[in-house]
Amino acid sequence: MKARIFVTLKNGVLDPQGKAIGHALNGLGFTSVGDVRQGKLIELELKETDEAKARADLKEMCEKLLANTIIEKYEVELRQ
Amino acid sequence: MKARIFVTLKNGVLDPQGKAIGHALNGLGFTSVGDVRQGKLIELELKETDEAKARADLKEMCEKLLANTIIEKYEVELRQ
Amino acid sequence: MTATKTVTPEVVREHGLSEAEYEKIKSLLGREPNYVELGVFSVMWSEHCSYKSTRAHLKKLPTKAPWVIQGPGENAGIIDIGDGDVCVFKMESHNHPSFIEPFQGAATGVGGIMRDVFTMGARPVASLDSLRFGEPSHPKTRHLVAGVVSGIGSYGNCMGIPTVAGETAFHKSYNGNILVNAMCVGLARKDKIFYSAAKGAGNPVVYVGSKTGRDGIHGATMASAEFNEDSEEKRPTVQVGDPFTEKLLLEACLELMATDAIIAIQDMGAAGLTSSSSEMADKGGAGVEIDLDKVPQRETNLTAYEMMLSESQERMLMVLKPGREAEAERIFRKWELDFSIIGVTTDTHRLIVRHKGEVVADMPVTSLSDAAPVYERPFVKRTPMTGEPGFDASRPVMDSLVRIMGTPDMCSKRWVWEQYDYTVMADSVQRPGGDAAVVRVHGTNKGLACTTDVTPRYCRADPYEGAKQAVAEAWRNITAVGGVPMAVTDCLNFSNPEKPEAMGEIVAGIEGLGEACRALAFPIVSGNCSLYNETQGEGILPTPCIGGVGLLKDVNRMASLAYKREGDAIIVIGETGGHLGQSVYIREIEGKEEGACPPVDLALEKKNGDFVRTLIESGHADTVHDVSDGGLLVAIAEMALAGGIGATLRMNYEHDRFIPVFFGEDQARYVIAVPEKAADAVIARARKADIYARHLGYTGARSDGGEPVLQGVGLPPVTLARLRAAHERWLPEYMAGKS
Amino acid sequence: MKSAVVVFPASNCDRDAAVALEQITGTKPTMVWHGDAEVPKDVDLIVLPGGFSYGDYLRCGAMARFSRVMADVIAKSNEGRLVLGICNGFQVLTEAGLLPGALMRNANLKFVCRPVGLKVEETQNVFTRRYDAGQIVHFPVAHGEGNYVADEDTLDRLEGEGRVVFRYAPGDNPNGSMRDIAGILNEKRNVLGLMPHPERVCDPLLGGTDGKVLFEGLVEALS
Ligand SMILES: Nc1ncnc2c1ncn2[C@@H]1O[C@H](COP(=O)(O)OP(=O)(O)O)[C@@H](O)[C@H]1O
Ligand SMILES: [Mg+2]
Repeated sequence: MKARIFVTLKNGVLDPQGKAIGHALNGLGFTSVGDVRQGKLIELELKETDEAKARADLKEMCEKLLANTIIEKYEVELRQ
Repeated sequence: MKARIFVTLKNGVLDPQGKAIGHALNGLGFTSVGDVRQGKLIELELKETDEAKARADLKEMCEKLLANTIIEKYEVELRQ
Repeated sequence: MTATKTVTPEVVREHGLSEAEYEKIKSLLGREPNYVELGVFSVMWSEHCSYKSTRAHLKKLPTKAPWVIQGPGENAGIIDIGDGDVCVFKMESHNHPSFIEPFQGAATGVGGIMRDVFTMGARPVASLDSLRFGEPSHPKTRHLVAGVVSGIGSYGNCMGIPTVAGETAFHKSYNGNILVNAMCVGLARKDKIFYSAAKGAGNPVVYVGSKTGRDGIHGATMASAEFNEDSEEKRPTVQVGDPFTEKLLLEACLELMATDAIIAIQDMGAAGLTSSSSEMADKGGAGVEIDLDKVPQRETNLTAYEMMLSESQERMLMVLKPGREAEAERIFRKWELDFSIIGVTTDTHRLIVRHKGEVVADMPVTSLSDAAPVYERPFVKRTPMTGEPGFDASRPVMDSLVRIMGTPDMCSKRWVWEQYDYTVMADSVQRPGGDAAVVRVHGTNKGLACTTDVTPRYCRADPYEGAKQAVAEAWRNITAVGGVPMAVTDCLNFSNPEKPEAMGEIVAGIEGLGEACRALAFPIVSGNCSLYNETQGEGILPTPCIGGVGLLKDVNRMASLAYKREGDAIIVIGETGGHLGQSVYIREIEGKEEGACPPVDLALEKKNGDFVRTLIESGHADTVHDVSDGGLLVAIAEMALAGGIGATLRMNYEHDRFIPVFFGEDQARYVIAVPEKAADAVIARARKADIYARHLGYTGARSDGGEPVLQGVGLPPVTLARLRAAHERWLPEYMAGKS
Repeated sequence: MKSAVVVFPASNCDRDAAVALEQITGTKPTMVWHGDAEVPKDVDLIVLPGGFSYGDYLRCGAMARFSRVMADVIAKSNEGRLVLGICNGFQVLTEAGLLPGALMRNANLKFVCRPVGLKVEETQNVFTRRYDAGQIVHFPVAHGEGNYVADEDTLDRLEGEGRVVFRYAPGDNPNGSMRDIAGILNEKRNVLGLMPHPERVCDPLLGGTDGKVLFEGLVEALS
């Protein structure tokens, strides 16, 4: 199984990186670009075959390591 | 319109971060975790309403700024 | 791509080998090479690995002195710094990769040179970076500066090795071909030096570090080919650095080196496994057999060709004493690194490579080293540029000074060095911003003075004098902090050696280097050539970068450029003739790159420098700055800014002499500041030694409002605040896209 | 005073910390490998040094906090043993939950190395007792992710309880940290985390001795 995990900053947490990207895009002439946020994408392969177990594991991985839940939120996408 | 852009290292390009994350997850007991790759997730708001134009713009943004196409590839996801 | 891919004339050409070279390969092997062997020859015989254009000339360089323990030919040079300590250092270029991918290119450049140093048993203690970019207005420059600087920082900072000095300059000749030269300085004990000679047969050959992937295949041949439009397509060769793994590799290697299990060790740099295995065997007068199935692999289906040519980073090859494998393996496993016995040394003098049970390469090791081609390439020596450029004598001196202090080449490089951790290891006693950095030898009062220098515009005007000047300036920068200049590493960046004019620059440059190093007893112990720095037929300015290392007996007796007290006498040592040819002033204010470069009188350099150093060592001077780019007034202004203390100049020159006197770039000069009451004695001492010394004025001038200013007879006061704003503003604003 | 310095993979100020500790306490600290089960029992102070543990990959300190020895560091800190986290050590402490908040990428997105002015806000604790309250000292910073972030309630609490020990001097905040926070204490005041490096200013040749005072205060308190 393959999973994609999206780790992004919580709303309200300042994202200077996103802001800098937005600024640079506007500067390049992409004036329709509004708010930009940058996060992390973690792709992983899982040997697990049971989807429920995989989801539970992934949640735990995020809570424990992949996201710092003080400032970040996460989303998990499972692909067969 | 909202877009999500996934920027990941091309296949074969060394991903030291992904390697370290995989190692750490295995160490935490998540033994079913295989290969891990870390990439970037960029979320942006676009004032554009024409989807074709938005796609063309996003592609250009990726090529010009968001992805380093020497070592990275990208994928664009458009949401209404 | 397998060992069986046929070798056609087309394939030979793609590998950058000439017909004559191919014939030579056939005669060395006594048969046609197979595809793997062809790949191996192509990298080992590339300019980058074989020095085929420069070898004949490099032989003439002075490389010996009683304190030189290891000269060129090993991974790095080694000098004796007393008390059983040795200093190990080298500089190397990563120009082409950094142009293609600035962050990773520069980062892996730093990683590579660090491995060269710690493979010899030294702990790296300082890193330096000499950078040349295209003109600021070029569309790529800003992106390249940002990427290179953060790449260097990210690698060095993670390694925990302070980046303490360097150079950052701009010129249009580098628009399509930037220079990224990284130097690393390390410390070892004299009885714990490690070499790469794999002596003896039957010893295990061990691979440690990261796994092998398809990284940078043909990087070595890329660095030896001229750039053209489609080289931006040769992209898959970009390597990604992993400083985390390198830090573990450093600690693991040093831990194993504390035992006596290692016979030989060598990093896998350009041409990876191929060059490390063949060079170790060659130097040890041995042979080596390796089994590629044992090589730790990151990707599936790697071919023998790919594994032999891969430039994956953070890898080392070692030959161990038989029976010590388990002990070594335990250390590398502790540091979570790969460890694999991949072969054995033999007495056959052959490099034999096996893959999946078959021999995929079998060649004499000397065919890759001694038998590599050496070319006496034809060259013409261009006549040096001559003449004195004209200038407008009525221009206001202080306004010109302010302008010069804010130009891309002369402005403060704080934006760069603040991205480098220059304080880690807690021994950086002189930081970026001075003439040379000084790093204390850990646990002692000794110090290593380190600098990199070259003035490419001089080298273009006259490659011979320019190369001499580069050495002289490095020597002077070390002297200015109180160090005894000990030895040199170099990075000779030139353009296409197949063009007689460019080859002429190389030959004259090497001659100038040799001449200066001999005269100053400043031998060359390591170095690197980077040729073919050319884009669409346009070469870079000849840029023989010199990395100098000196020794301070006592870091408590160290000088720095900052004025330290108000009321000190400012004295110039060395005569000012007013040489404006090729000066910063003429370029920035008159808009011309003209005239002869300043000649270098090496005997005078030595005499004046030795005098200044004696003053520092004897505690008579703690404030010293050498005079280089920009001339006398720029030096005085830099000293004022560093100390936040102004100055008044009392010298009475004719008005129409102001510009040459203040902005001329005559060599062999230093500005010092000493307490007023000591000034006469210093000048008398100089006179007695037949050395030119002149009292220029005093430190400590202030405006009526109490603000520090720089002023002089006939020179209106300029506040340090205005000078500082000009000096500090340009680079951050440029990088923020504001100028 | 007995001390220990934890060595994580790619710690790189472990030696600097050890040199400063030995110079000031007169005793060599024990270097404790991250994979060890525990820190020696008789140690008064545990230092988590600066560096790039695990390459700073994923997030600074995120992986180091799962090192085997960290369980013991947490246990000992709960018993009241002193813990000092410098730079990467501070990041490890926040990731481990021993200190509140998080350290994010510097606001200008660049690594920064320079001396900064710090205001000593609090002296009612074992770490800064030898400083004067309100005193400005200078320590170098060298980090890419020192931007301290916490929610308003946490920040108010930290300030209200006198747990903000060091603040960047006005106009000298190098990383955009909230309320100019440079170093904080835990509730029990036995764990201090700070971004600037006191161990790099214990020698006049290295730009000052402002950092020495911190270690001298510890020696005095523990003797
Ligand atoms: N890329 C860089 N990295 C580190 N330090 C740098 C860099 N560029 C310039 N510097 C520092 O800025 C100061 C001025 O540089 P430069 O003008 O080249 O000195 P000099 O004229 O004495 O050779 C030196 O201390 C130098 O080490
Ligand atoms: Mg100088």
